[in-house]
Amino acid sequence: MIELIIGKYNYWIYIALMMIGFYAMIAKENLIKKIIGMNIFQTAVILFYISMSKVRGGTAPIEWEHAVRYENPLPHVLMLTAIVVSVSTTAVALALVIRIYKAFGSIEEDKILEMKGDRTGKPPESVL
Amino acid sequence: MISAENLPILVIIIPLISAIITPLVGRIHRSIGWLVALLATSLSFAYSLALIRSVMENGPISYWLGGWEPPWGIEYVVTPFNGFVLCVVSFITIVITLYARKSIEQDVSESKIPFFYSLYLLFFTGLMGIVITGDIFNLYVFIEISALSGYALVAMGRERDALIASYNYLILGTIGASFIVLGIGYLYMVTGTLNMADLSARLPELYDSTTVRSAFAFFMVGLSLKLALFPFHIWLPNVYTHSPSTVSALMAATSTKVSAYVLLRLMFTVYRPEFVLTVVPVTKILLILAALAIIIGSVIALAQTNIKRMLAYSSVGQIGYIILGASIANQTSMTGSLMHIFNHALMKGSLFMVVGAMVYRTGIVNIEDMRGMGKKMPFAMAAFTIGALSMIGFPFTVGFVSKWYLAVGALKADMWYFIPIILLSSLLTAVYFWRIVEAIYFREKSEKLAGLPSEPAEAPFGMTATTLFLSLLCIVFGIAAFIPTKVAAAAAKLLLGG
Amino acid sequence: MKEHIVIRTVSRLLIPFIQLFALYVIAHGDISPGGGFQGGVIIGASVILYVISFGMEDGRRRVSESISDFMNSAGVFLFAGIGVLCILAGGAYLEYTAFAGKAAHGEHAEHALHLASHLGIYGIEIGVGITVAAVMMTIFFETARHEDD
Amino acid sequence: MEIIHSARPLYAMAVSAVAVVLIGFSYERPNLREFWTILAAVVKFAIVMSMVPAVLDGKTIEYSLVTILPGLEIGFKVDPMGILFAATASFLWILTSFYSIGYMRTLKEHAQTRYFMCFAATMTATIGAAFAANMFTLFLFYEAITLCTFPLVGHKETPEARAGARKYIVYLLGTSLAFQLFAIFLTYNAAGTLEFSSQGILAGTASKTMLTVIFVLFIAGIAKAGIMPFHNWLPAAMVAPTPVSALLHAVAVVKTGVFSILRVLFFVFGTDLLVDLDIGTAAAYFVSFTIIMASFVALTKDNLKARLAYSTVSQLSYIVLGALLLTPSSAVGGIVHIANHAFSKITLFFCAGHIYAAAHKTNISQLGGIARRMPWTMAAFFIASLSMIGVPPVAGFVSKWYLAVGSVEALNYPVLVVLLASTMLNAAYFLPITYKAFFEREKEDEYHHGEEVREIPIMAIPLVLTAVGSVIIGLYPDYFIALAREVIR
Amino acid sequence: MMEVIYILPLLFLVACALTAVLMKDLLGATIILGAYSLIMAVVWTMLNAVDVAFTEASVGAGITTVLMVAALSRTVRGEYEPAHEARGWKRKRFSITKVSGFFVVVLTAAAMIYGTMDMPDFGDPNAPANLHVARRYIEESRHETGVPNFVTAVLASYRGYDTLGETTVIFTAGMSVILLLRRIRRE
Repeated sequence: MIELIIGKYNYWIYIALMMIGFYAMIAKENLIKKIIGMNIFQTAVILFYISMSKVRGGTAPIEWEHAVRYENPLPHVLMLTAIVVSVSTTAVALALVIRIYKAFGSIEEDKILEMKGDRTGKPPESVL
Repeated sequence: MISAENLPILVIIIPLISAIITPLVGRIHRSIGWLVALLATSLSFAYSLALIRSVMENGPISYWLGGWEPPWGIEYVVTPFNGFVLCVVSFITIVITLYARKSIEQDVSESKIPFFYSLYLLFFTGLMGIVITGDIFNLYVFIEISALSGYALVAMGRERDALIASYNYLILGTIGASFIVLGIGYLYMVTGTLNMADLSARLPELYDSTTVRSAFAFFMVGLSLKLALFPFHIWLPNVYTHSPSTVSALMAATSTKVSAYVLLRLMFTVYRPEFVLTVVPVTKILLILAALAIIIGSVIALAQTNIKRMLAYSSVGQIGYIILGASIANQTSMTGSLMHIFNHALMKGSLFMVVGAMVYRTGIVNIEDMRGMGKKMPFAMAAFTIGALSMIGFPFTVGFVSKWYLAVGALKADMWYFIPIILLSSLLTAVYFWRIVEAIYFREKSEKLAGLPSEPAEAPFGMTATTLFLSLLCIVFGIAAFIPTKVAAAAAKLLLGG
Repeated sequence: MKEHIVIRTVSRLLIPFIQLFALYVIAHGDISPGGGFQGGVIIGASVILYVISFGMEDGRRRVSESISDFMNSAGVFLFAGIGVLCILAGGAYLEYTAFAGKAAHGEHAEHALHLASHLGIYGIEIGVGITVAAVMMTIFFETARHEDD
Repeated sequence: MEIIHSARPLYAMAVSAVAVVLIGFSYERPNLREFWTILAAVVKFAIVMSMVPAVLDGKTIEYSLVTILPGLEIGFKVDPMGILFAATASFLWILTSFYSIGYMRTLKEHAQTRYFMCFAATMTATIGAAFAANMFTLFLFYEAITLCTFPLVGHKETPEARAGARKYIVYLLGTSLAFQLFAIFLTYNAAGTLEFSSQGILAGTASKTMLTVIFVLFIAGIAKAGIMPFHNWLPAAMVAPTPVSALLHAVAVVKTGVFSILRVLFFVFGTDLLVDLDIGTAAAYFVSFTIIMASFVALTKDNLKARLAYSTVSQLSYIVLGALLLTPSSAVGGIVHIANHAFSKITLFFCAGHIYAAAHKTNISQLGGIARRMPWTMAAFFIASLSMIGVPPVAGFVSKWYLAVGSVEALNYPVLVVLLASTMLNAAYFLPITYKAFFEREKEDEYHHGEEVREIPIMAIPLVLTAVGSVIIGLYPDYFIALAREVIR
Repeated sequence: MMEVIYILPLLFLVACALTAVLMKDLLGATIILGAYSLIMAVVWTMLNAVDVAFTEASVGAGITTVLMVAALSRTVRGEYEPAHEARGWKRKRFSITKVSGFFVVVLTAAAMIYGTMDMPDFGDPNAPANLHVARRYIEESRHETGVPNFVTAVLASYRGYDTLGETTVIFTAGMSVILLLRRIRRE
């Protein structure tokens, strides 16, 4: 049991982080908070991949004459993509939040849901 | 030069490059963006057809990107299974592109139209990339391309509620995608590979590993979110209701289908059929979920007053059909499931296009206001009637073909109890579509309609013609069902490891 | 913020160096950490820094909307185009070694292949850099825009 | 048995399909439009009749149109039973066309183009059902008939019409989707084919329980046959214009229902299997219940069309009963009754429509003395009601005779009692009408406008012809009986 | 000892994440998120993932924070307190979201912990992930592509197509933001 906990402590941390982010994404009412949660969530996944790439006694995956072992380069490559995806999603989400704030005057989900279907508001395009 | 062996990449790269140049060339004249989109989707469809023909004759095609042999590099694989989906997606997209031209002018301001078409093409590229790839991480990348472009497309809806729909779609879509990437990580961790064929070869000895199993659970949850399988469907009704008509049609006809494809691909070709059937009998859970989706989707659809929302809930039910056929997992039901991917794309595509045409001309989205519409827009409503009959599963329409396969498949598997479910949902579908058909033709015009000029007024030619075309295809392929069935049956055989 | 002379001066001094560093990062992606993406982000960040210290209008004067729009597309186009060139040169998509042509089988085969490979990799890194930089600017410009401008 | 491959059944179908298009395009010229209707009706009858000699020679005409999926084929096969039904329906269509024109023009109905288009479309589907070579094709046309007649039932577009039409579609579409389709799935799964065969296709393919389930599902799924408790759509459909009630709800639609049941009984199950299963008798009692109950309900109806509707419900069950008794004579009686009932019932409906068009009367209690103003009509009505009761020499007698003989052959005396009782009931609800029309005095205040009530030739002639027709088949039944014997041979 | 030093930033990460999620002031939460990213970059550097750390530092800590601050400047800064405004059933619904969210999270965490049981130990050089494809990249990439940075070799050559996809994702984001936020040109 102890080995299980010690041997994989990186993984436990990533699970904890991921759950914090996940919780914020589904249970927070504030739209920006959801985005913050989303960032934590996605970074946690990246942490998982990077932990996986770690090799005991390894060095950075750049050719080096003294190197005994290298870290696994593949997860690094994959996670570069994941970071890009993360920032892209964040950007789009923020753009949406700005539009929502203009259209509804709020970024609180429950307040917005109350207003939903109320067609008296200005159409979103016209406020730009 | 550009020879036949490069077909798999051309299918993807032509729309991709078109998407890249659209924002630039689109500025020259407002219809150029559309022309580029049309050209790209047409070429992509032509190449997909060439691919499927070659695959049916000569067997699967593997394309090594960068010239690296898999599993070192990324591989594109074309089999009857994904060739079929490629053709379906690209074909429907051409039709919707033709339709989009006028429709989108109402939803998107003129200076943004090139950007719209760029995202439209990116969405399409993403879907095609998802389908054709044989590498599991590449799959994720393309899922993100289509998802990101999808969010923006949905937000283009006319009402401000579209923004909320898009935002929720984004959050749930990201959760789904993150689960998928997590699953990929788990699989990579225990196998060391990302190539699907390689994974499939290495996984069987690891079936007992908790890592492999929980990876599977993550895939299921992630894809169910993308697929809007009950009870993960919550984002779908809002998205379909508030998107621009073109986008609703496109999404309903293609994106959930592609997600269903991915689910099947993972269940049956990355994991093997024996894993999902015996080792961890997920198909049992999926059967229940599918049955619930079919019934609950239909029941909720019954209660809707907004036509787009009704169609959306009906989609929730129809997705259940696809999953049902796949989970029964015999040759017949699997064929039915694959046929339903195609058939439902035709039916739902045409129905959403009808609604789009109606919104374009009259602005009506409430079922109550559709009374007497048959006199106002006779052609569009004819298309609606055909689509409705097809959804009900009337013989001579595509809807019947898939129901036939699903029912016979269920009987062959000794699961006769799914037939009452299928039939009950047909009945419910009949009720919620028929009340509209009746209102369209046999009731005096609604107040809203009476306020408009009384002479018949169809949507612009491009919209009406494509809508009618698609709905006529519902009949054509209801009769000539043997053409797509041949491919679907080959694909089903492949999936079940035969 | 426009009034802060210190910030303005420091930025004016720093930005060329930041951009130079970015170019270094892009160019040396093959031997050290970094590459097109990181370099692109740094270029984008330098422009953002400029905008923060000199204001949106000034920023837009330096990098106009049409330029950033053009760069958005140009970078990916370069990337995807290199892939197509590989096909035209007789290889698979993004198979850079196709550029080596006949030399791939000659005396200095490995050298030729490495050269072709480097050529392709530089090409795509530059493509990535351009797009990333442009998109970062675009996103910032669009997100930070205020009602009054 | 010799098989001829010919597209003639397809042509017989297609004639009216082409007419649908032509009628649709000539909506601005009523005369041309009606010309197409009549032309199509005549041509269709000619094509159907041209196939009769071959069929009487014991040949079958087959034509396979398209194979949708392996096992799902749209195919046509002309056999005696099919031709009997097709000939009856297509002949009556000619008369109904004239009658319709008179009816629609006299009443200046709206949406006449839609009316004639749907009418022609329904006839296409009816002929398709008559010539269907397999259960799938039959199901297809069965459903198509429901759809094509829906606009006809809801023709008036009033709230009642809509309610009636809704009931119509709910019953017919609902039962066929829920039960018939289910039965077809089960049949296909068990037998591996849906092709009709004179020996039946289900024998020995599944357990007895399963076969019984299939049987019950089929009977419940074919609601067009009007067997209780799925009969309610028929009275509801009486909101349609009378020619529709006449041709469709006395001939095409309901006969497609009983025709489908006969097809299922003889060609899917096969007589031997039914005897084996031993469900014929139970089902026969079940059907007998419909015969008696419907007659009782008919007694209580004052609305003429409603009474005719319940009479139809009752009479349809004769046909099913004949088949279920599983004796040669009863089967002949049942099959012949398809034609006999068609001629008589269409006459009755024609009369009802004529009375409505000419005198604007719908209820029996208003009919006092009307025979003096409309003698031909009421004479035809009298003849047709004799046929319903089963008095010689009118057509109904022939079928009832065979049914009675069959029930004796089957040693099934309760059924005999049912037949006798229903005859009494038929008499009880038909004869008073005639009595009222001929012998009672008309009430003065009935004719409030003081307008002259006269018979309208274009409507009167067809109904006289059908009445005469029913006498002729009553006198010379051999032709139909020969066909019926071919069926069960 | 080394491991303890390493564990500290990990715990700090958790603390930052919790604070960012719980903090009411959105601007503060954003800044803490930036700090979180920066620490994350440090952790990755310690794990020798230099390329990724570099990217995270510039993107996560830099660009994302800037973008969020920019977005906040156009919306509102604080998260409002539902307790003051919502009464009765609305209040209840609010807590239902939290409770059900909590259960979903616990369920997911359970699945993850279950999945972690059979994972190779952290840093195991003989883990399958390091043996199959990755080994070949390390051994052959210099020879095959001539690039000493393995990450670049894989990124640009072996999996160059993924990178095209990645660039496309960025491009898509750019197009999306333009479509969503760009002001309509008045002609």
